[in-house]
Amino acid sequence: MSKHMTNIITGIAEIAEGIFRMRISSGYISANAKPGQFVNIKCCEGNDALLRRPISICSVDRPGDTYDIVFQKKGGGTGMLAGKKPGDRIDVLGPLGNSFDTGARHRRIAVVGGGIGVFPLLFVLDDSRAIVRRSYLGFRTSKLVVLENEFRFRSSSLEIATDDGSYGTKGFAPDILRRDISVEDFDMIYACGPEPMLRKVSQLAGEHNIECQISLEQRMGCGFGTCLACACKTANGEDGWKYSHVCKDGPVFNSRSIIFD
Amino acid sequence: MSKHMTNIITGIAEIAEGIFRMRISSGYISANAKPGQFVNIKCCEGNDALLRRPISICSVDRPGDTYDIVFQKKGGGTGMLAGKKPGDRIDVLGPLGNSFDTGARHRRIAVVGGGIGVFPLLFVLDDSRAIVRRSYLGFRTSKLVVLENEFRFRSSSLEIATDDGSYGTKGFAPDILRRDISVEDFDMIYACGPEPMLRKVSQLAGEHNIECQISLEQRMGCGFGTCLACACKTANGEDGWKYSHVCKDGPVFNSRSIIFD
Amino acid sequence: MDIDMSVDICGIKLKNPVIAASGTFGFGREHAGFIDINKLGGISVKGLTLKPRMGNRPPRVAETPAGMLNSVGLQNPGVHYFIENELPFLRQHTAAVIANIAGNTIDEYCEMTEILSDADIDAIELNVSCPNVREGCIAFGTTPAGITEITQQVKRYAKKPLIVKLTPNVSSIADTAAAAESAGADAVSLINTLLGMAIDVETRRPVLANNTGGLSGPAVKPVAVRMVYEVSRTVKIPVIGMGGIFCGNDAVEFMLAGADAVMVGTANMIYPDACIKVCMGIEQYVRKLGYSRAADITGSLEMN
Amino acid sequence: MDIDMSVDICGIKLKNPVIAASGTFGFGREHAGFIDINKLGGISVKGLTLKPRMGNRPPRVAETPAGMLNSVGLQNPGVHYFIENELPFLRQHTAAVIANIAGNTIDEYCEMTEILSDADIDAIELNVSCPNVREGCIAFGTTPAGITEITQQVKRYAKKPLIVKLTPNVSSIADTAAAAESAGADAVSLINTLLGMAIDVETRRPVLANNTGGLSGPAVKPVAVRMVYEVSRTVKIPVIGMGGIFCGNDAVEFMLAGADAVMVGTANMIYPDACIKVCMGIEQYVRKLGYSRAADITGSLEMN
Ligand SMILES: Cc1cc2nc3c(=O)[nH]c(=O)nc-3n(C[C@H](O)[C@H](O)[C@H](O)COP(=O)(O)OP(=O)(O)OC[C@H]3O[C@@H](n4cnc5c(N)ncnc54)[C@H](O)[C@@H]3O)c2cc1C
Ligand SMILES: Cc1cc2nc3c(=O)[nH]c(=O)nc-3n(C[C@H](O)[C@H](O)[C@H](O)COP(=O)(O)OP(=O)(O)OC[C@H]3O[C@@H](n4cnc5c(N)ncnc54)[C@H](O)[C@@H]3O)c2cc1C
Ligand SMILES: Cc1cc2nc3c(=O)[nH]c(=O)nc-3n(C[C@H](O)[C@H](O)[C@H](O)COP(=O)(O)O)c2cc1C
Ligand SMILES: Cc1cc2nc3c(=O)[nH]c(=O)nc-3n(C[C@H](O)[C@H](O)[C@H](O)COP(=O)(O)O)c2cc1C
Ligand code: FES
Ligand code: FES
Repeated sequence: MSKHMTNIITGIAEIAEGIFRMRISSGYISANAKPGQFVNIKCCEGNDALLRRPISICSVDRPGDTYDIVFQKKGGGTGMLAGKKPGDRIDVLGPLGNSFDTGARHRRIAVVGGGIGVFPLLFVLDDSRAIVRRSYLGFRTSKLVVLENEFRFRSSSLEIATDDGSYGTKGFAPDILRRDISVEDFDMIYACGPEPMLRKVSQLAGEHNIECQISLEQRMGCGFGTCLACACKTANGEDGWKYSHVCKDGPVFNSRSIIFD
Repeated sequence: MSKHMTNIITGIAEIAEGIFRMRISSGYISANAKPGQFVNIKCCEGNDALLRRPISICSVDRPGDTYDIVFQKKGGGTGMLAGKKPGDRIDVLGPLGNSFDTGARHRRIAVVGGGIGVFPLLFVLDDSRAIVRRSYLGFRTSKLVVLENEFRFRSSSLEIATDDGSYGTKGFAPDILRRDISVEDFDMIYACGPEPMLRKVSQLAGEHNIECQISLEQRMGCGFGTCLACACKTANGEDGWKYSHVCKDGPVFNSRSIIFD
Repeated sequence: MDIDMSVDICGIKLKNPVIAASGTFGFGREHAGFIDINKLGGISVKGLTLKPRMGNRPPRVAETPAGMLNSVGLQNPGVHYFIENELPFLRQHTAAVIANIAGNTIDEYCEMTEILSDADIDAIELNVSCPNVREGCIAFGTTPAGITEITQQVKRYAKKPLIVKLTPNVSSIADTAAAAESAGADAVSLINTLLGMAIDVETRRPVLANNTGGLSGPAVKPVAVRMVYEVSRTVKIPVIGMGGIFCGNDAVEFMLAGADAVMVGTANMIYPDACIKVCMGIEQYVRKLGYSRAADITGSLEMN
Repeated sequence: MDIDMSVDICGIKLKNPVIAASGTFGFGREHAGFIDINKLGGISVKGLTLKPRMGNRPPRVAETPAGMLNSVGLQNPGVHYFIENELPFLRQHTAAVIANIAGNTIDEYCEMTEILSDADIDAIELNVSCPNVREGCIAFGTTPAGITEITQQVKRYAKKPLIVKLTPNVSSIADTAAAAESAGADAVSLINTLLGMAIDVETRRPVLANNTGGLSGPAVKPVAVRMVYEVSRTVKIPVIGMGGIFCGNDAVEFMLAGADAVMVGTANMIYPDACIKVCMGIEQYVRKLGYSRAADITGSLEMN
């Protein structure tokens, strides 16, 4: 169950250009959050960022009663978040949404992330009990590469791609996945990132008949299912479709159920 | 001439319940400001306090290149100001408005202030070369009495009244002035405060034929004369009146020119 | 002293004057996870149509200065599904249930009214003011003649109090309110959203897939308060005011201006407990004034 | 590469598309103390009337969420004083001068137009949309018929380009814009302020002495952008867009939606250099897109 809380920030650091990691104190969230879930944050008290901003939970420290989020400073809301200091309070709804299935039956997993989509995947690796865990992360350019060590520690292997080749392999994470997918015999792929990436990963998974869970983004009004803003097209019966909602039915969907336009 | 500047806050302290004194660094304002003038402050970057907030200049430290303002935390705008820390920047227009005439010919002065109206009068005393300087300050209650020592140092005498009698004389500052006015032979009265107080002081000054300058307040749009929001009724010819503007023609007016409704 | 917070809106007894506005509270289930929805005066449910509706393409929401645009487009499971699957849940609670309905044709409005008149709801709110659907709906709401026609027709089928929800996108909302009143409306509610557009200068396209959307939130409050004032001077039937209410004092503005009750919309999406906070704020205000009933402040604005 | 920022609005050549909006820039004197007013495309002066006007009682301004209400009520020294005492100062500068006029009767509008046609101004802006005066003015602006009538009459006296300024307080601004166009307007400007009210819950009175006022500022931007889009699709004459423009990207939204030029209002009161910043922002945007002329972005919005 999600709650409406005031949480205290215990730490904040800029870990790459314009990308911030924030540690937030909350026994409730650290105890209850599951990988893939998010919090919805009121970034200021007034009306300047009126709506809450959804940010994935990147990791939890259960003994320490804290959770971490990582976010890119994009516009007004994340800009205000980036200006917060340890000790500041933030108004949070969470944990929200469904979660990645990290059940023990998944022994050989691939984790594919792009840009700000890599953050929730760290939590997947923390929770997964897979033996083979290959991570494929894509970034626009070397300056935006983040959490490399964190992913490395938790993975059997880590491949990094940058669009401009300034770090790791030049190209896109799904292309590296494509290379490995026929030999690795994955039983689950977890993916989060921009839509074109998710589309490619879903396609690859489909071709190789591998189960694949993807986490979607959509502009949100409420984040808890009441306003119906965050619609996404999902399969409905034979050839049909309907609108599901990212904040409540998602953000994690079986890749087969998503209809990319 | 007034300028549009970014100033740095060098100090802030709560000097009475909900009343803050802020020191702000600006060589330009400390050098050019005259008593009665004000600054118009953008209290936040966004739209939450959209309009600037006019605050009187309370004192200047010319060698130190700073000026002080004192303000009461009232609503959103002053609330944001109260939350500022030394080192923070604020966006300021100033110095604005006309000023009290503190010319050397005024030898025996009375200074009458009420509530937040007392703050600009400190600057009057700093600038005045009068020999007899009697100060009459009124506050709602003892907890709101501020700047007592500052006024005492600069005055020949200081009388404090509180509405509820919890400090000084019970009653209103103009009533104490009334007691002294017939014996003191003032050649100038400076007044700032709520309208009923200004009305009384103006009337007293008129009865005793003493020159009197009063500083008015009005809701402002711009603070520099362009929007015509801050209208106040002033005498215009025989029995006539017109709208003058507090931010440009004032805030200081000869008490005889003001028409109280 | 206990404040009597109850208000009577055309025969519907509300335990307090705070109603969740349609489209921002779903059918109450999500908010019930955060708050005790028994504490609300009423709930106006997500706009219902005769058949289930998909709604518009996403993105459906855009943030604007102190406001938001939405183009949800009346996504809902249809009136029958509502009665069978959502109403029973709502009826386990004590908040009045208002069925907000929208249609493509007058016949559809009439049919829904007939169906809902036999359901266990407290009132019907005629949404003739949704700017987000192509056919019908707002088309009926922008002229007094349109309002008269639809209200008269629907009224023939209504066995429940009929609230007509007015659009602010008109030259004179007093005229449309008066039309609703003479055509038999039992109350009016206002304002629905102002039609607006936000453009993403990077993509050079409107942010919303539907291009335009309805503006709500604090930004619209001064327009809404003015309209509630105009309408409450014009009609004798109860007036339900809304538009940017986030706290008790916001609601008090509407009540002073003449609203008998208020609806809270956008605020519910940001603060799940918004309705409860608004209600507490009204109570505090009434107590401070020394009144004993919330209804006493309605219309007590003094003009300058 | 140099960007050609100039735009041509019905024969008035502006060095850039940024015009100070009427009522927020006085007659330019105050801003000239802060900025070089030669850098502006144009200045629409404080609304003029035939005779000097006192304006409304104070308070005349109230802050609202991301906006403000004003009820200045056209305080001004009259058209004759303007021509003799203010225009010469403006004419020492290179910004185009637009005379914004308001009257109680059509005759007054006509008389002022006749007088101003012989003065050294660049255009006349017909303010038929001021919500703050009791007689005339907005009364002409709320119906297509009213707009047609006044525009036709005034046009007979106009030897300068005639811009009709439209009110947003209507059911269809496309209709009033079309009426202005067919009646001979050379351009339209929009939006004037939305009628609103703010209440002080402590005093239980409206904040403004005039009770209601005109809403402007960021809050109205989505409504204004939508209206500019609707109008620019409807008329062929140039469209000047305004409503909540504070930065270059705000102005770009209006231009993409179809505005040939923009006016900056409320922002001038808060940031004396607002017009200049807006202009720089537009230039930067045009440069980034690789265009050579600011006018190239007008109307280039792609709909979803
Ligand atoms: C389920 C979910 C999880 C997310 N997790 C993360 C994360 O862990 N780290 C991270 O950096 N970002 C994450 N995002 C994206 C993040 O929410 C946006 O970057 C953020 O809302 C931008 O706000 P802003 O005020 O800085 O930008 P602005 O562009 O000024 O925001 C304007 C409006 O658009 C919305 N918006 C803008 N971009 C997005 C987007 N990509 N997705 C949804 N709404 C958007 C905002 O919420 C706001 O309402 C997530 C989004 C979703 C939906
Ligand atoms: C020339 C001048 C000098 C002033 N000097 C001082 C000073 O030295 N110290 C001090 O504490 N206060 C001073 N004030 C009053 C101060 O400007 C207001 O208290 C302040 O604007 C309130 O802003 P807020 O956001 O906290 O309150 P809110 O009530 O939330 O403000 C809402 C709006 O009303 C306006 N407003 C509210 N009260 C006043 C008021 N009394 N006068 C003018 N506008 C008002 C605000 O500017 C704002 O636009 C002065 C006012 C004027 C006109
Ligand atoms: C996301 C969203 C969905 C809405 N859906 C409906 C609806 O289905 N029917 C309706 O009559 N009004 C609908 N509205 C309008 C609100 O009920 C209300 O009239 C409006 O938002 C103004 O109030 P507010 O500023 O408090 O939100 C919706 C508003 C929002 C924000
Ligand atoms: C204080 C003030 C005074 C105004 N006076 C006039 C006026 O005299 N004539 C006019 O046509 N518009 C007047 N307006 C309207 C503006 O020109 C403009 O249409 C409106 O404010 C919307 O733009 P903005 O949001 O950029 O302010 C005034 C606006 C304000 C805020
Ligand atoms: S954001 Fe409101 S339902 Fe998903
Ligand atoms: S506040 Fe704008 S003229 Fe005085």
